Amino acid sequence: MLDADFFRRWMTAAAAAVDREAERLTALDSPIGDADHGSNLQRGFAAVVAALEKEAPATPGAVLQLAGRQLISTVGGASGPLYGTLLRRTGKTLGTDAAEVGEERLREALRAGVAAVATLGGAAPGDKTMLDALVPAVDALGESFAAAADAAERGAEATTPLRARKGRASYLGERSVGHRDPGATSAALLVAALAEAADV
Amino acid sequence: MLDADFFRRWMTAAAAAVDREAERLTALDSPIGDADHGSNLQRGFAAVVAALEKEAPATPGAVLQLAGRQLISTVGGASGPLYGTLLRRTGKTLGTDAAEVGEERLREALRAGVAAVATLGGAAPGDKTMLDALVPAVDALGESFAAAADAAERGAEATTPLRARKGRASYLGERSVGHRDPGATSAALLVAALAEAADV
Amino acid sequence: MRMLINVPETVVADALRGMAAAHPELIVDVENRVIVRRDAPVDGKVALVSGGGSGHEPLHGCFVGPGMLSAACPGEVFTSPVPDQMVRAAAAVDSGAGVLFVVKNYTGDVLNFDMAVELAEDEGIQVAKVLVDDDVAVSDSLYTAGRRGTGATLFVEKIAGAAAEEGRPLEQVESLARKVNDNSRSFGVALDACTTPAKGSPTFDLPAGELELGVGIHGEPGRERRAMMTSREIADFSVDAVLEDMNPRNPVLVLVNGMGATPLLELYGFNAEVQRRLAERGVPVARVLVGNYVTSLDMAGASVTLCQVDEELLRLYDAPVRTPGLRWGG
Amino acid sequence: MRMLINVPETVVADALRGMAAAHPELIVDVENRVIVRRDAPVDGKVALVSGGGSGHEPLHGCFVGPGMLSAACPGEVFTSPVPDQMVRAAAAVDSGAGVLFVVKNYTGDVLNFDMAVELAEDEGIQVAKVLVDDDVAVSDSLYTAGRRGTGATLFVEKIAGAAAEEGRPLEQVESLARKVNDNSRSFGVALDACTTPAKGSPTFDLPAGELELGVGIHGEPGRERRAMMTSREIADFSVDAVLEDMNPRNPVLVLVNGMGATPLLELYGFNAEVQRRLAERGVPVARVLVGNYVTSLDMAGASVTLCQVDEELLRLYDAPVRTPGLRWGG
Ligand SMILES: Nc1ncnc2c1ncn2[C@@H]1O[C@H](COP(=O)(O)OP(=O)(O)O)[C@@H](O)[C@H]1O
Ligand SMILES: Nc1ncnc2c1ncn2[C@@H]1O[C@H](COP(=O)(O)OP(=O)(O)O)[C@@H](O)[C@H]1O
Ligand SMILES: [Mg+2]
Ligand SMILES: [Mg+2]
Ligand SMILES: [Mg+2]
Ligand SMILES: [Mg+2]
Repeated sequence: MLDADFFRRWMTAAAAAVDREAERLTALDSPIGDADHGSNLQRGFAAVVAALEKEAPATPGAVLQLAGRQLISTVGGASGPLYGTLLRRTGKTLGTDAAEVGEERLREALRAGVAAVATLGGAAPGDKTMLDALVPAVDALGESFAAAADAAERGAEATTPLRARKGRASYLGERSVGHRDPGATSAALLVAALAEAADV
Repeated sequence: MLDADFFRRWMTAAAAAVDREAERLTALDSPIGDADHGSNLQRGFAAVVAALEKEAPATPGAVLQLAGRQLISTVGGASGPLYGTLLRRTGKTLGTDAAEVGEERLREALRAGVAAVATLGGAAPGDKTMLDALVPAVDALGESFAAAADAAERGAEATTPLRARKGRASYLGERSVGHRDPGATSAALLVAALAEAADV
Repeated sequence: MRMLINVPETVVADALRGMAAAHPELIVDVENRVIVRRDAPVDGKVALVSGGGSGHEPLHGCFVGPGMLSAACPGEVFTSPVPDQMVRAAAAVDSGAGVLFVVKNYTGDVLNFDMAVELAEDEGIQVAKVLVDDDVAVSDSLYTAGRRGTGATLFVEKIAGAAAEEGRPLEQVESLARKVNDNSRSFGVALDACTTPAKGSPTFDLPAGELELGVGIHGEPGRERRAMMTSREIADFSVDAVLEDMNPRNPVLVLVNGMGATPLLELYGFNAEVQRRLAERGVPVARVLVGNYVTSLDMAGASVTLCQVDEELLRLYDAPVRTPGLRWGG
Repeated sequence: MRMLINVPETVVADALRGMAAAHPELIVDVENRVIVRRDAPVDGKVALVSGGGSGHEPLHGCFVGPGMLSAACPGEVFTSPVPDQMVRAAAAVDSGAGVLFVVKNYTGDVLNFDMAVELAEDEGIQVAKVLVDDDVAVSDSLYTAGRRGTGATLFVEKIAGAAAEEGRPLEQVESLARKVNDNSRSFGVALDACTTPAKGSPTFDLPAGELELGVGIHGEPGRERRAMMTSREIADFSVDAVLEDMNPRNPVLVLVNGMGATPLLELYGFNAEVQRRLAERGVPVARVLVGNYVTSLDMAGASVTLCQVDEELLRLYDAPVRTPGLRWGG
């Protein structure tokens, strides 16, 4: 069973990963975007970690809802509302009562969160967005956290040959081909952080 | 004896030299100035040649006065009024009546022209200006045109170690040391063109 | 890094402090990142709120004032602001007559403003929204996020701002704003990339002797890279690109907009070529605005925006405006 | 060459054609290179004429209009105009009340304007002249051409322009202009060189991570090169340099001026630091103006100008002005 502490560890690990990879994310956002993805998420996850420390929410759902709200309030850009919605909807699906949740329940909640991202952004897999990492990750989650992380990473890598159809990269048309999507890359970091939290 | 034709040849040779060396003059004006000396003189001497063709003044004095007026009306910057005054005063000293002038008379007229430049700009030899080429050139003119050209060239070269006290280069203080003065360089071209006109 | 900054993290906050000192006629809330016209809310007046990533100044913050925006929400550099800012701005300027959000069509701006609409309505504020999407370099198709909002934003904010100042109700201000956007098209060219504080180096490498056609205002590359062109050729290309997408019979407002680092001297020269091309193409010109209005940090280049106007739109465009960035009339 | 131009030779003429199209309220004589306010000569009013090399826009051409200049004479890029232009301008705007030439202190400008004074007087026009020399980076000594004219030009033209608009006689307009100059000091910094059309490459090489302190507005290098500084440090250095040369007891006008390619976002941030330093140094501030006003093509950097004002100067500064580049009041 996964408790509030697990989800806090996830967020802390995500913040650390984003910190570590911020320059790379911004660099990826440069040829097909506006060179801010790394600093956007750095700012957001730092706020998440600070808020979690300050408010110490007691349940998994409360942790994720607070994290999602923080991302919405501090990131801006496309990724702020999208990642914010991902965590908030996942947390809402978990509810705020249960002190612990099972992996099966988390998988369902994440599926709902990813669906909310798709609805909000109107994107589908293959559009060269974070969904290209998130959707396969949720599918592989039935197997294991590590498998999900692998799937997300492979999904992110597979965005390179795609032509973007959503977000800023879509303005480039054919010129977006050959570049890895920054949001799919950060999504893979997020899933890897989940596996890291589970691995302790 | 030197006729109007001689002075027209001088101006044509000067225009050609300035055209040829325009980039170099602008480049010299870059570290210690504002990178326009070459294009300034190019514009000016092109106008001189065009005006001489159109108006075909009949005497040495008239040629130089027209040339000086053209420089004043088309060059701008520091060099426009200074070179314009040099030629205008030289021409005025020659007067507009004489169809031919001797070398001695030209030397005196040029001395008056150079003195007018010194008065107008308030500069003296050693201040790292066109005067560092013009003054020794007039002094050497008693010997020969070629000697004047040599003296001007040596004077221009000798501006390199000087610290500028007049014009734009003076703003740089010590940092003006080590750069050859663009105006002294163009003055040497002007004197060389005079020797060239005499050499035909 | 050749930037006049302290550290990238404080660029926006520093700028807001500097705006506060320069513009006593504005209330600049540095902490919450909201710029509000000092006399807001104005009784009975519809309020206009806009915002977007920073780095496009004078857009939007310097367009706050009588006759234009009621408030602006600056995000991080090239990053849409967050819903909290927009809700706070709406609450500060709403007189009860409602608020119009002017939103440039970028995924981030749209998502954040949409969230703000919901939140503001929860607080009992009547909100309408207009999307600006004038950039013909992007085709408005299933394969893109739709056309970007660029230079037309100025016309929308100016004209809708004048309508609001006249006391028109929200639906009218909204439909005028939409009409201005529908009547506007833009095309932009970059001669050099910009450098964002976060990245610290140019957002794209443009080899000497090449230029980017159809560029946006966020340092993103354009649709096409070509060998350097003259001002005349760029004007032909830009005007023709815009006219492929509109066919103005009425007179147009023309914005010849600098991207940031192109000298005004060059912009005026470019304007001469744009006007020549418009005349060749038979487009009647009502007004011409030349300058750095919708910028992209220190990007070199320019964009051309045309906005077809009828008598009413022209009257509203000419109406007095008093903001740090745009100012004319009574 | 990353310039939005046709060929270097036509840059100024092209810009003037573009200005003519954008500003019907001005008469732009492209051939003779004179920009005149459309209603000139204004009966009984002293006329203000300025000019200088192009590349500093909006200075001077965009400062022509009610409340500021009567006419401007643009030279080639960074090259003083020729006397013919100034005489033509003076003749076009003189109502009989006389003409004041506002001349930035550069050898070329001084020599050409001096010739113009003689020629204009020959034509029966009463002419006075004021030299602007505010740049503290240059010491005013026998070993220099004297201090350069930079940012203070805006204050001189604005305040003397307002005095002329009020109908003051030539001697008074002249002595006010001189007083504004005497009360003003500036200091400038470059983060990157500019590229002139004629040269086609940067006028000096600034290695990454260095800056030029005490730079002029013609692409000339500064007095000193240093390792890159923060906005805060540059503000301290610039304000302190200015205050070494003046000790304002009265309130000052502050111009935080962009050199051309520095984004407005950064300029506002720099202004925050300038204001902090002025407060630390106990200098009372009356007005703050932030923007690209006295530029140097696409140079990156900024300058700070302080002008100490009494009640009269402040009133004249605040008086209405209606030009393409500066516009406020009534
Ligand atoms: N409509 C969308 N649906 C899902 N993800 C999207 C969408 N638009 C953009 N993204 C993701 O957001 C990432 C960019 O995030 P970020 O750089 O922070 O925002 P912005 O594009 O506003 O600068 C993209 O790489 C992409 O993965
Ligand atoms: N006061 C002066 N007296 C004599 N020559 C001068 C003076 N000031 C400048 N010069 C000359 O003018 C040259 C610069 O000419 P130019 O570049 O055309 O004008 P500007 O400095 O106005 O750009 C200098 O190299 C110098 O030789
Ligand atoms: Mg981005
Ligand atoms: Mg020069
Ligand atoms: Mg962004
Ligand atoms: Mg010059």
